Amino acid sequence: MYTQLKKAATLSTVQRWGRRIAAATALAVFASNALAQEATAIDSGDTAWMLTSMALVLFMTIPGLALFYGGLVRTKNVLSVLMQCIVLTSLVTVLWAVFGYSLTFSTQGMAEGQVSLHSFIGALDKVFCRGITPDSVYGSQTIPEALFFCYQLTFAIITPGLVIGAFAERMKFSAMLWFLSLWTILAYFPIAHMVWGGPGALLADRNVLDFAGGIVVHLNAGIAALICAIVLGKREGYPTAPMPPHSLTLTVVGTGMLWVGWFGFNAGSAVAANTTAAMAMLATQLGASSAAVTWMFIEWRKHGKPSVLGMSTGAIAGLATITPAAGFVGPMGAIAIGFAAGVACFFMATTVKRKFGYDDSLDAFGVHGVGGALGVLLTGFFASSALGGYAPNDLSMAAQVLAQLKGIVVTLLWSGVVSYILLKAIDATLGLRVSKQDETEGLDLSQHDERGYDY
Amino acid sequence: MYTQLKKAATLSTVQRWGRRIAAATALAVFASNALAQEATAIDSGDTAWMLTSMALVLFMTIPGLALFYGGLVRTKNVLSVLMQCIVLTSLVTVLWAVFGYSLTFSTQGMAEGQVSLHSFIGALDKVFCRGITPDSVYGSQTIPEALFFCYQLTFAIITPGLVIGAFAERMKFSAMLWFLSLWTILAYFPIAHMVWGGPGALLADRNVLDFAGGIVVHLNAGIAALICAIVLGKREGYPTAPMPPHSLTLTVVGTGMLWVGWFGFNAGSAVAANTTAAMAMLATQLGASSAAVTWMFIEWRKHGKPSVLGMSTGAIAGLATITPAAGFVGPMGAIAIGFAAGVACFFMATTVKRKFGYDDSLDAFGVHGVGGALGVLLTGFFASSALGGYAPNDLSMAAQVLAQLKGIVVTLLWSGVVSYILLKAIDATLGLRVSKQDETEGLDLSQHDERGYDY
Amino acid sequence: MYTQLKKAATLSTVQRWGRRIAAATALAVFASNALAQEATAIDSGDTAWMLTSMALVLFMTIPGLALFYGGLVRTKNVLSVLMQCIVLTSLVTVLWAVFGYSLTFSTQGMAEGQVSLHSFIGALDKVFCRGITPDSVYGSQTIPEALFFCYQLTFAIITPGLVIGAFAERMKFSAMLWFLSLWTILAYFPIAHMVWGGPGALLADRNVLDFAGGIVVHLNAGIAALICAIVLGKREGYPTAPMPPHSLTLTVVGTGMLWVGWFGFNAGSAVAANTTAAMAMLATQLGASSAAVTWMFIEWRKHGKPSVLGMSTGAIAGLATITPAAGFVGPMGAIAIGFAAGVACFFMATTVKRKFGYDDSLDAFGVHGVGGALGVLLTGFFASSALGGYAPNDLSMAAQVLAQLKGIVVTLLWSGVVSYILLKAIDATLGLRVSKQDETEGLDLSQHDERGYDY
Amino acid sequence: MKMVLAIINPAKLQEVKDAVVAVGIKGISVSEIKGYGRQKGHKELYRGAEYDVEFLPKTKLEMIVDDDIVEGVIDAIQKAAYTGEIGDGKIFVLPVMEAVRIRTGESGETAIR
Amino acid sequence: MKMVLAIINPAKLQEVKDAVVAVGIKGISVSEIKGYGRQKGHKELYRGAEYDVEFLPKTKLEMIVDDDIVEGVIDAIQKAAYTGEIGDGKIFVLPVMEAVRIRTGESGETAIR
Amino acid sequence: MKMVLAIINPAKLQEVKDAVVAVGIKGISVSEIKGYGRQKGHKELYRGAEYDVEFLPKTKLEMIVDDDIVEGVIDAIQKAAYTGEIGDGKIFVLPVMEAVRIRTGESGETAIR
Ligand SMILES: Nc1ncnc2c1ncn2[C@@H]1O[C@H](COP(=O)(O)OP(=O)(O)O)[C@@H](O)[C@H]1O
Ligand SMILES: Nc1ncnc2c1ncn2[C@@H]1O[C@H](COP(=O)(O)OP(=O)(O)O)[C@@H](O)[C@H]1O
Ligand SMILES: Nc1ncnc2c1ncn2[C@@H]1O[C@H](COP(=O)(O)OP(=O)(O)O)[C@@H](O)[C@H]1O
Repeated sequence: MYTQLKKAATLSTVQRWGRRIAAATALAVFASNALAQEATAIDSGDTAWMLTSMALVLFMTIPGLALFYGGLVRTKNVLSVLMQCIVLTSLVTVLWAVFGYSLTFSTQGMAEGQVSLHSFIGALDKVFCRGITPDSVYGSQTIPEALFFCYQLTFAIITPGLVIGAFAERMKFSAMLWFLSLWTILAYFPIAHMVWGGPGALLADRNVLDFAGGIVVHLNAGIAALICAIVLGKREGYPTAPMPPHSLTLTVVGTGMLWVGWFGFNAGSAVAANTTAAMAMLATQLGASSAAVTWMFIEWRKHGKPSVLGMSTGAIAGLATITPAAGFVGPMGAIAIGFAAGVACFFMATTVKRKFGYDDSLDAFGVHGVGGALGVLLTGFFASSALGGYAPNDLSMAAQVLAQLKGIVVTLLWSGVVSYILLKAIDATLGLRVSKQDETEGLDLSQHDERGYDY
Repeated sequence: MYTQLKKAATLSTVQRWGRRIAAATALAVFASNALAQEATAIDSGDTAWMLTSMALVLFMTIPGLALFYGGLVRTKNVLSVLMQCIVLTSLVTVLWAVFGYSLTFSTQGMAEGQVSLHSFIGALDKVFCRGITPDSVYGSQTIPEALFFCYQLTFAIITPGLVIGAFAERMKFSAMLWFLSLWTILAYFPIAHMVWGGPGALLADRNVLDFAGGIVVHLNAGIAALICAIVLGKREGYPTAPMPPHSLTLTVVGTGMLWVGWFGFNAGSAVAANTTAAMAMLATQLGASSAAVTWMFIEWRKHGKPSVLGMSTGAIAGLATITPAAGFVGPMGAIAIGFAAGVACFFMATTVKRKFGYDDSLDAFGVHGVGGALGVLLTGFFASSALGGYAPNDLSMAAQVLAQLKGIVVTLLWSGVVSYILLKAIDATLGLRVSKQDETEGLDLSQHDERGYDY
Repeated sequence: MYTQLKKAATLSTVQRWGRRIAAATALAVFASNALAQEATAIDSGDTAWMLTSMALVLFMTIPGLALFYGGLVRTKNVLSVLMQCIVLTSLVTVLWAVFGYSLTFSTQGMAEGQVSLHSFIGALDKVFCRGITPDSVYGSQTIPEALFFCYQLTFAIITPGLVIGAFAERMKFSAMLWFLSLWTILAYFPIAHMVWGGPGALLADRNVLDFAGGIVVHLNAGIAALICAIVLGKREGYPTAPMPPHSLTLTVVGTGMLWVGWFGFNAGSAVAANTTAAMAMLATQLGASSAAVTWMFIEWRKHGKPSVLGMSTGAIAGLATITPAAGFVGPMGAIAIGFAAGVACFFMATTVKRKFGYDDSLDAFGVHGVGGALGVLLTGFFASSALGGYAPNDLSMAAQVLAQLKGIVVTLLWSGVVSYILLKAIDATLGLRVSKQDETEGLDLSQHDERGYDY
Repeated sequence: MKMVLAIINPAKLQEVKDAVVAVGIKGISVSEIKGYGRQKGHKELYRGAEYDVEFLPKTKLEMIVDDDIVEGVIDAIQKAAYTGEIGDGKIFVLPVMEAVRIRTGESGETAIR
Repeated sequence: MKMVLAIINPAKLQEVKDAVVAVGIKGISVSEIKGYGRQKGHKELYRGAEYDVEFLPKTKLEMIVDDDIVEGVIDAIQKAAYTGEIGDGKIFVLPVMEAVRIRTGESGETAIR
Repeated sequence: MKMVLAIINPAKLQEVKDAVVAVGIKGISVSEIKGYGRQKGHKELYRGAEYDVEFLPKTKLEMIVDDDIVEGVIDAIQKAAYTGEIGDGKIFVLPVMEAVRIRTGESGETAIR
């Protein structure tokens, strides 16, 4: 859901006038939001695509991410990963309904250019879904507010889900639940508000471009993952004891589901079934493919054989990196971004992680942290019309890249600090890690009294 | 497809006039159906969403339900469950095309308030898909009749699918095929007609509200499941011999697919991409999440550890219970219904089943029967505007609850009796259960000469 | 994407005038394509359905086909099949963006009735996605060109994917990559252009009807599969050594995903959310179901027990056979086509293959080759209004069947010869098969240094 | 000391375990095996490819026991595993020269008491 | 009675079974094992994490036979399992003191005839 | 020749293998088993159905060794597999009468050197 909410005049026959005028009117309409909200009509086509996108993005978490991460851990921990994905889906939904939606998307007391409390976090005028009725349309968009609520909810679900990869196989279920709930409240809601809160939001006012969540989802989760990996420390026996994935088949199936669901993630962020959605789909497919192919050929030359896990990870890295740029870049820009993702994330996940020695078990930081940051930065370059981009604001390439850097730094600091404090606090009270025995027996039995398989 | 077929005037700008007038005009237009059917235009957005919903609901059966149930049975029976889901998908499609659609949705010879044969079952004017051409629009809706045919078909497929859970691991394939085909004809078609047949249908005329199939699908299948569990008797060695799920991983993947597909089931029942669909999606997500969270916390306190199977079952119970209420209740009503589902189905599946001793192997009655009935009842309460609901008819809460009770009782009797008679008849002719040896060897080998895995 | 691109006047209230006039105007508008392209408006509903269809068809390859084929091979080769599906998804995307789309759908220098180079292959005016901008609409359709690009890409991805089944478990990864890339360029692009290239394309001008890819995808891949099976020769130990599927569960899950995704494949080929899409969905569901039921009953009688693999294969055969006819035939025609598919493909895959002795490991030719050809032929019969069909051109049944035969023969020759030459060339340079040791050790380890499972 | 090696039907594991524990067995090692014997195998059919599977799933128990309770253990197993159908399985006895408990280093009979 | 314990390549199971049945074996117990020996293992690579896998899949056959056909059985296995590559496997013979057929209670040589 | 049969915790396989190779073992056969013993099992709960699982995953090693290094091997295993917790496992020694290397037909001690 990119920065300036834009009303695409889909039915007008004269489109080549270009999008500048459309962007200007959107601002006007939006600004008047506080006043009497003139109910624009629901567009059944836009609503149909957004209903589908909501289902596609939820599909990315259950069972997409659950399978991707589930296949990578050992047999004795598969259920712990699946459980984390389902409990997040349910718990974040409740948090979102009670106050999450309000904190993220309330626009009360916000005015463009003015920094106030509400530049960081939304007001509480929409708690308990107040104002979400069959007649409420979302802002200047053409979809019901209830649908926008559900669509954005699926973003709030998958972001903590991505963090799971960093502390897999060794974190207490209770500690995980406390950490990820509080992290969602103190890191996800504020950063999502700052980037997507519209005029008056801290990063939105500073022209940060994040079409579908490069900052809000991937960088945000990636930095939290790094902090988790460091604070929790290594798994027993890492890196000497062999810990191969218990089922690469599941991981590849998860990759397929994430890839297909990602069209709802990126093309859905156009909040309409229009050409922006089509261009975002195109960029997503090209970005993912070029990253996967790049990773494969690098690995083929360096190691001698291309690997399935490598190609899958490359595809996910490409998807994460193209996310902030999806609706703003042209096809060739997308291929370039994908290539960069393939190279950067390959070295990140294979060599850098080993050198530094931290145990980011399933490479959540290596893929989503690095991929997200790289994508956000490259968006600054490839969104400019000079490189075939379609940036909605008229900044020079340098100014845009600078704005992107601001977004990256603010997120690294905010999410990093929040994660560190929460982890230390929970460690002091509950204790983060399971006992050595429980870790050896496996989290499935020690945390849930269940086994994944009984063939 | 809720009771009174409603034509949402999507493109009108003045929506706040409220839906009363829309409901009135729909009746008028619909009543004139028998006369010259004034072809309303197809709306491409509504058609897009209903095309997607059809795919989503079929996805719930193959491979969603197949995985959910398949993971719960033992390794030697996994293929028998998968086979039952595929054979139902194919066979019910043929039955539906030959006469099923006509028996369920023909409106010939029906008039509001008049009880006739056609209050119970439709006429035969649409057998062999007669009248389904590229130009035929469904009633006053905005989608092609061919699409409505396919969408409703997917409901007729999953309903017998849910019954499979009750007699898993011990029923002859031939007996299962005969029972579920005849049951679909003698129980599903009539009850679907009585609830969704429009004016002149028995339960529709008595103001029974069932937005997406609480009665027609879940209660209907649930009571049949209970009768099956009792008539077929227990599995060899139940409950002493350990029969843990052979792959909880598959069950959780199935849960994810059912949850995502359920948006096509509930939000698709608005038969349009409008605000009703959006509100139904919101209620579905909130209902499922609050039920899953409720089940988890109850289990955590009672047993000491939250379980993955528990949370997954809680989510499915929530989805089944919110189904009849999806388009009629507000967000907070949905959370309340989900909470009730979590509590009721938890005790049903864990303690009540043990106390009574019947072997409803995969808890089809415990989850869908009890959940369905509870949801239908609660719809009477939470649909009223007093509790933030959007009921399309203007009954007092008491009158509506009474109507709901009528619906429940009629379904329990009709489906229960039909199931009992069919089971006894088939037992007398074919024999319901496989031999003791075949059951020990497993249905995959004894019924299909195949093994699920050969690692 | 059937032969004559048709602009369905969706919003007109007077539809019963019939489609002849619509077909005529489409031709006129289309013919003027070369001239100034009068930008028709994007329809949000059509765009929504095509965005969804793109995701559904990609879902058919990853993870649908990967699971279907993956489950059928032995444990030591599961990852090689998954890898082939992912590498094709990525590589074909890059080929498509660089020149594939242009070679297939460029209409430069083409005029109806004139045979020129461009009757066989498109010009290079759209290489590197030139002309694909947020404003470019696809021809006379109502969807953005970027979306048409992505949708057709998914067809170019799954076609080589189907060929994998023929040489599974014994082909070098490098040889496979060279063969399928070159085959996509030299066989898929030309044949897709000849059938779907619009006026001036060789087979389009000869009235060949192929609604969603019976020729372009299934026959094309099927004949290539046969040639591969013969040129590569049998697997070590075939047919004496037992090679049961390593996980039929995965295969059935893949069948479900292929079946659900196929609605995007067939109903998406209407390139709009209109009644044609609805009729195509109806025909697809009826065709698949009648084929699956037919296969089951034949096997039940011949062998004594119905098999899960049999029913799944029957469903896929039905889907492949209905593909060319989907938008042109009525419901009863679809059931007939499905019945024919069930019979033909049953005997093809079970007895004919054994008699001829070639090792088409996963029956790619038996199901897609035979099914495709049969479907294309039967389309000639059942598309005519005499048998309740809706053929867009006004040929007599005999003339149409003759046209279909032309399409089949051209494809058999073109794809067969291209496959043979490529295989022989690659065999001479790289060598097609892995060594005997590598084949015994399994492709997962020998080609990728990975194992599918580590339970 | 002797090793009692029993091959039984998988469904009988629970019963046999209870029976041998009742006669004094302290430890058992169980493994899933595939058995070939008088018991006929079964046919499997995959899309025209028919296989006769001659190896059937069985369960193997290995128990190192004191000499004095060997006969009691054999008898207990024989009774518990009996169904009267072909394929009930076999019991074998092999000599064991030494036993050591890793945790304590104890050896000989005490290692298995 | 003797227990012939053979460790062979999994691909050779069918051939070895036919060979020993031909020389009079009535029952075999087969289990999937992982073998370490002279045969070199293989490398596996998972996203930068490289493992040397030294245990290779092998198949273990256990057959209790009459003393008089032990040599014949060993010879049959050796010929059937032979490929000439390192890792073809080993055959061991252990003494068996008693045998009982659970179905009939027969013991001694008759239990395995 | 003797067969050293060791039952250890799965996590200890790598250490035990290195230890025995160090004292001259040339080949090992490893199999995954389920062990019952003094070590308490665990509870499993599936939607109200509670099971006490008494068989725990263990790893069984079988090594045929020359008589002269048997004591060394037992000692090496005992040290490497030791954790001090109940369930560390057992080591047993059985007599082996013959050994044959399939690849070369060598028999006796040379077959396992
Ligand atoms: N001589 C033997 N050596 C090893 N295992 C044997 C032997 N005979 C039988 N078995 C095992 O015992 C199982 C049952 O034996 P079988 O001959 O089928 O029935 P029964 O023991 O009732 O005669 C076989 O599946 C096989 O695993
Ligand atoms: N001393 C031994 N004790 C038990 N099993 C052994 C022994 N030596 C070899 N094996 C088994 O035999 C298999 C093959 O032995 P290996 O030394 O690799 O080749 P070869 O037998 O041709 O010399 C090994 O994988 C292992 O399972
Ligand atoms: N008498 C026995 N025969 C065969 N295996 C045994 C015997 N006793 C113990 N085991 C195996 O050793 C494992 C550990 O033994 P256990 O009694 O639990 O602990 P400890 O060896 O420390 O006393 C058991 O799980 C079982 O697999």
